[in-house]
Amino acid sequence: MAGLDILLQNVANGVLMGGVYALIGIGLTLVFGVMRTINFAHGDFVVLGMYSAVLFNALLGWDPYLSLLLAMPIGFFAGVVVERFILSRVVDAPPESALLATLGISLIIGNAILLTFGGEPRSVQVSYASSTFSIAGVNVSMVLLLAGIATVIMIAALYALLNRTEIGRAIRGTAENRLGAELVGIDTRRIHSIVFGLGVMLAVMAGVTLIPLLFATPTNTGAVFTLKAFVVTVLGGLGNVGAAIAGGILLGVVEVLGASYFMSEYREAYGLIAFLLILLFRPEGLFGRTVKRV
Amino acid sequence: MRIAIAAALAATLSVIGAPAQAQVEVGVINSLSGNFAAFGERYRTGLQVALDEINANGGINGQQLTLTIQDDRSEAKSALAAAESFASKGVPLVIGSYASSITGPLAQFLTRQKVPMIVLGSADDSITKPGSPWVFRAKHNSTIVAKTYFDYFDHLKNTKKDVPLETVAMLYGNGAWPTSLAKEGKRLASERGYKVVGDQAYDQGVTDFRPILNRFRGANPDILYIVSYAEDGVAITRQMREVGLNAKVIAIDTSAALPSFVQQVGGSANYVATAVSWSQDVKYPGAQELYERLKAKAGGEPSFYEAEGYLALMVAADALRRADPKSRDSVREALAATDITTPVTTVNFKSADGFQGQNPIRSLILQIQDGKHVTVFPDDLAANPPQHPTPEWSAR
Amino acid sequence: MPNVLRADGITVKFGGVTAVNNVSLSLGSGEILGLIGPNGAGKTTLFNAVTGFAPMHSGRITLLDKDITTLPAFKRTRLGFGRTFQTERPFEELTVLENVLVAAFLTAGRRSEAERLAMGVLEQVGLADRAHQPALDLNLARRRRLELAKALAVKPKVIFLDEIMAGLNPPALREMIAFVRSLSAQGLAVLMVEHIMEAIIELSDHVIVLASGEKIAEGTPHQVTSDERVIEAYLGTD
Amino acid sequence: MIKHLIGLGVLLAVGIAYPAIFPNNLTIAISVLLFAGWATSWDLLGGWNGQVSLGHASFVGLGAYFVAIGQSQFGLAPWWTMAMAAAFAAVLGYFWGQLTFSLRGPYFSLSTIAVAEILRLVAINEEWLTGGATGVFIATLPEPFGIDLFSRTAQFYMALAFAAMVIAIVIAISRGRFGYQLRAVREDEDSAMASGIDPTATKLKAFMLSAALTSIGGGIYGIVLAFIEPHVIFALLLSVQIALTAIIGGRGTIWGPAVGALVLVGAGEMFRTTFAEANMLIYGILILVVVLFLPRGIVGELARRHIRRLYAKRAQG
Repeated sequence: MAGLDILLQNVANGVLMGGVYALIGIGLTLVFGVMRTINFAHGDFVVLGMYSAVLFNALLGWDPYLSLLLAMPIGFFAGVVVERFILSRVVDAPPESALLATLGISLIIGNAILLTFGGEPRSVQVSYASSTFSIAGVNVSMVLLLAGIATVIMIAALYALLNRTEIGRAIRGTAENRLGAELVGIDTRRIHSIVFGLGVMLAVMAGVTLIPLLFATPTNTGAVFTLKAFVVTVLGGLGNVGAAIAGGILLGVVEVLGASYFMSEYREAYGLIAFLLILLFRPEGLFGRTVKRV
Repeated sequence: MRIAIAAALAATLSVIGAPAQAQVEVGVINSLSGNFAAFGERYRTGLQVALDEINANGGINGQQLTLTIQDDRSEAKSALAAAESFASKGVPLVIGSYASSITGPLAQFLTRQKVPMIVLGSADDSITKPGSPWVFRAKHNSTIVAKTYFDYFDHLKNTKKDVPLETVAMLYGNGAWPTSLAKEGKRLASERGYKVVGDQAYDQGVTDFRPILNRFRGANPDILYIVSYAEDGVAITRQMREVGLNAKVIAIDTSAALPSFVQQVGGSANYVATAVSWSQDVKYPGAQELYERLKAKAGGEPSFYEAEGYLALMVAADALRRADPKSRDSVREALAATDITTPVTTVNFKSADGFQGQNPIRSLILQIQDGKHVTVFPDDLAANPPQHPTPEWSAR
Repeated sequence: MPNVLRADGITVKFGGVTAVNNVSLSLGSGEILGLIGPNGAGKTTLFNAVTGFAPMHSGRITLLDKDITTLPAFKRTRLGFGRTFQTERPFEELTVLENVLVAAFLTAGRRSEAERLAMGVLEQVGLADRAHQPALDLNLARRRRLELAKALAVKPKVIFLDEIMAGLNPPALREMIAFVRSLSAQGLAVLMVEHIMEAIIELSDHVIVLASGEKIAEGTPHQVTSDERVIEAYLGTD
Repeated sequence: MIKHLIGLGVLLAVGIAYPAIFPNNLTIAISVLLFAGWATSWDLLGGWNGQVSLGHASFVGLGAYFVAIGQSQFGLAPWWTMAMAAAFAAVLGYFWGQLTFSLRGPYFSLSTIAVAEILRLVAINEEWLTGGATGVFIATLPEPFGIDLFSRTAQFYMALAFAAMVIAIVIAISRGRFGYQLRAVREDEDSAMASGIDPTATKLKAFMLSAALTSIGGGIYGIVLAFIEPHVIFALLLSVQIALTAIIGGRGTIWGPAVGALVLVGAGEMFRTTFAEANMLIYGILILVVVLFLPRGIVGELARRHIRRLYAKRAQG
């Protein structure tokens, strides 16, 4: 392959990986935007989604994408329950309480999976796992593309929800100013539950979508995804849902190009360096609203 | 899937065996929770199978053998706390653990406490090189495994002279085991006249290997020498097919040896080679029967990890029979004089080439053939000949 | 009176908006300067610019003939500025005494010395009996006094009071007015932003009126309250 | 003040007697003391100064590596290398803080994760610097006054000295000017500036001191393990555990982090030997319980109740 072809291929792969990262990141950014809580269990919810796909596949022989139908509502419900019984009780405590609570939840999820499924890495084998098709000499992975499409659909749906519905307005109002929202009669506790439910649902969905491509382990994988989600959301702008796509793609491209043309062992560092630079020079993220530095 | 929560809660200090009459207690430090729990489970199965066999055959000179297994949470400080409790409890020897980051500190501590130790899972050279008079390892190490891979490559080259094997690309995780296996591999490659045309490391947790695999594709290597973590070999193999990275020999260490690998990668797993210390079809007496017992205990497909757990306890029992279990010195001496044959391997601790207390075990190369792990090398132990060369992805 | 504080041509811009445009002021020791104007006139912005809490676009500030234009807020404090915040900002997790200790440590080297200074200031503002109460639990009037205590504990030469009278009931207001007068009697230069005209008229030696960021009038309280532009500014735009 | 000094005395007295009473439970006690020291060091920055770092494993790793490489490559005794590690950690903390202290709240915490992860990757990949992924052994140590530093008893006393030193430093700081500067900056930076405090300088000092102290504990940890691997000692998980210990115990309190270490390490050890595979699950539940019922941490909650009671009494009397 000529240099330019390879570059195109790499950029394409970076963009597609970016879709994956964005998918992992949206739930986190939504939750942060509204609840101002950094959810350390986010990656574990992604892993929970992966295991749900593994379970449906093993028990019912379902294709992962089919199991979305069940996994997403369950994820939403689980999120609402976690918010109601745990996070809502620390919302007025010092900010580190929510962080700690999500750390505790992370430990509980990971180890509950470990006890149920054992520590062996899991994945779901589908016929299209390695399928590709080629556009203008660039190979495109089928699973990555599906994940990318899922990301776009999800963000479009979320965007519509936030901007076109009553509940969306209430969510935005709560994100903007919780006290103000309460003054105009919005039940912000209910909104928090819904938002966390949505966040978990998105995480679960990301997990289900990615399992044909990746693999899951009970305790390792969650932390990796949580870290990726942090990077994606900060790159795009914490709390800005649409920008998660931009953040994801930026991360994907930076990582892939770094690993392709520089040292691959520093792959994880490229994203983190971009993350730091953005934090320092544009803490609102590439596309976020201006964060008050005070 | 097992609902293990209740069982685990009940298993306060998993003391196994009847505590009725005089007994000999062996301490085990194993990773049952945390990142290495997948291996810990397998080792425990193997240990239990060995324990049943030993006690059915009269225990240790008529005394029951019991195991006290302590979890190390996959971290060194817990392992050290467990080791201290074993050392003070007077157990004649300790078996442990999986990761080198845990086993290394354990070996140091037990040596200073003068407690004989049998390595359970760690394969890092550094555990027995320079080693100590108190530390024994019946299983393989990085030097042995890397050598086995290159012996296998040489073997393929010599048997099919029309398929040239000259270049090798290496992909490995940045953990201790993958790094040391890659290091030794690079040394052997230059020693034996292979040209390293790709050399890339990655951090644990990476899920996208396409940039590296694409780089390799440009270099067009004859051999892919990949040392992965347990979980990511699946993604590596799927993506290898996806980007169309072809090689005549594909070796993937660690993850390809797990039974789940075949299940999760499907047809793309065929032709992949991996080094192990034991396999059910190896031509050792009793291997098949051991496989059946391991399978029954595990409730699933066993791997060489179970066998290594079994091996560690068999070695311990043999030494205890020949020693006074009350005297650690005598146990150590008995261990040093070990000379047994098990269905897993023969054990005979040596001190050579800078190693100490290391069993010069013969590693095996398994190849996945039609969705099954098959021993293909060394020749005299092989069940089938290797399928070679690996066809291109487009032709499969 | 010799100038303690001089600010010349202060201009503050936020984005494209000019919040304060070319305002100058000067203040001598023992003098009380009142800063008034309708809401949004830029009083607090000017205040923040002079004390170093808001970035200035242009202008020059001197304290006792020393140029402090580019110094950060905390250095201005060290040179002799004390200030209160419009919405009180006690260190909520600390007790009343500890709040003042923080400021007292600026000049006091030892704990005992700092404590003596802090207790003295608390006596002065009438909070000594609350010294060990968590600051979070104070009511509004006492929070105001705590703000004052914190500002005084740095031993300032100029004290900036940002609407410390607002919301006080009549007896509390009288007390506060008397207290501010006692400060100037001790030789402190006082710059106060205030909405309560009663206090301004009673206390100020000199008044500056701001509207839309511009200085529209300056003089004795009597002069400015009869100034037509001032009346228009208050009645017309606000 | 007197109370705290008595507390310190009790800690030292119990500590000095401990190895004679429990000679077979030293490893776990060393863990408690190291975590007490690390969490107390972390708390100088995270609790007293309000800057929640999730990157303190970097300093633990730094200390451990200085001691291990100093010993194995250059034959330097651990006390020298610990001093060097502390100095280096302070310098690292200075630059790290310069880089990230413009960020507030969660942004600062996230930036510390990023910096620490980058340092972890450097430690793993730069073999010339750290010996690389395969780790470093400490095979020999000097024997000052004939003391075997490899013995658990000697290591226990080192850890005790470390924890006591850090707590003593915090006691000294808490009553003085610096202690109030730290808290003022935590509560309100503008208000702190109005009191003449330079917030950035205060945060930098806190970070440097916190980093230096943490690295000394890291050096002791290196000796205890005698074998260190970069991906374990620079792990995010360790950073999180250190922060967790301080927060569970009570941020910004003198004894909170130490109590947190006792509770978390103690509970972890108890669960490990009692619940086998389920131990980490129970540990997670414990964390949730503390967060839900003691939001200010164990000591934080007690202290608050104590102050309220005291004040109520005075108001009555």
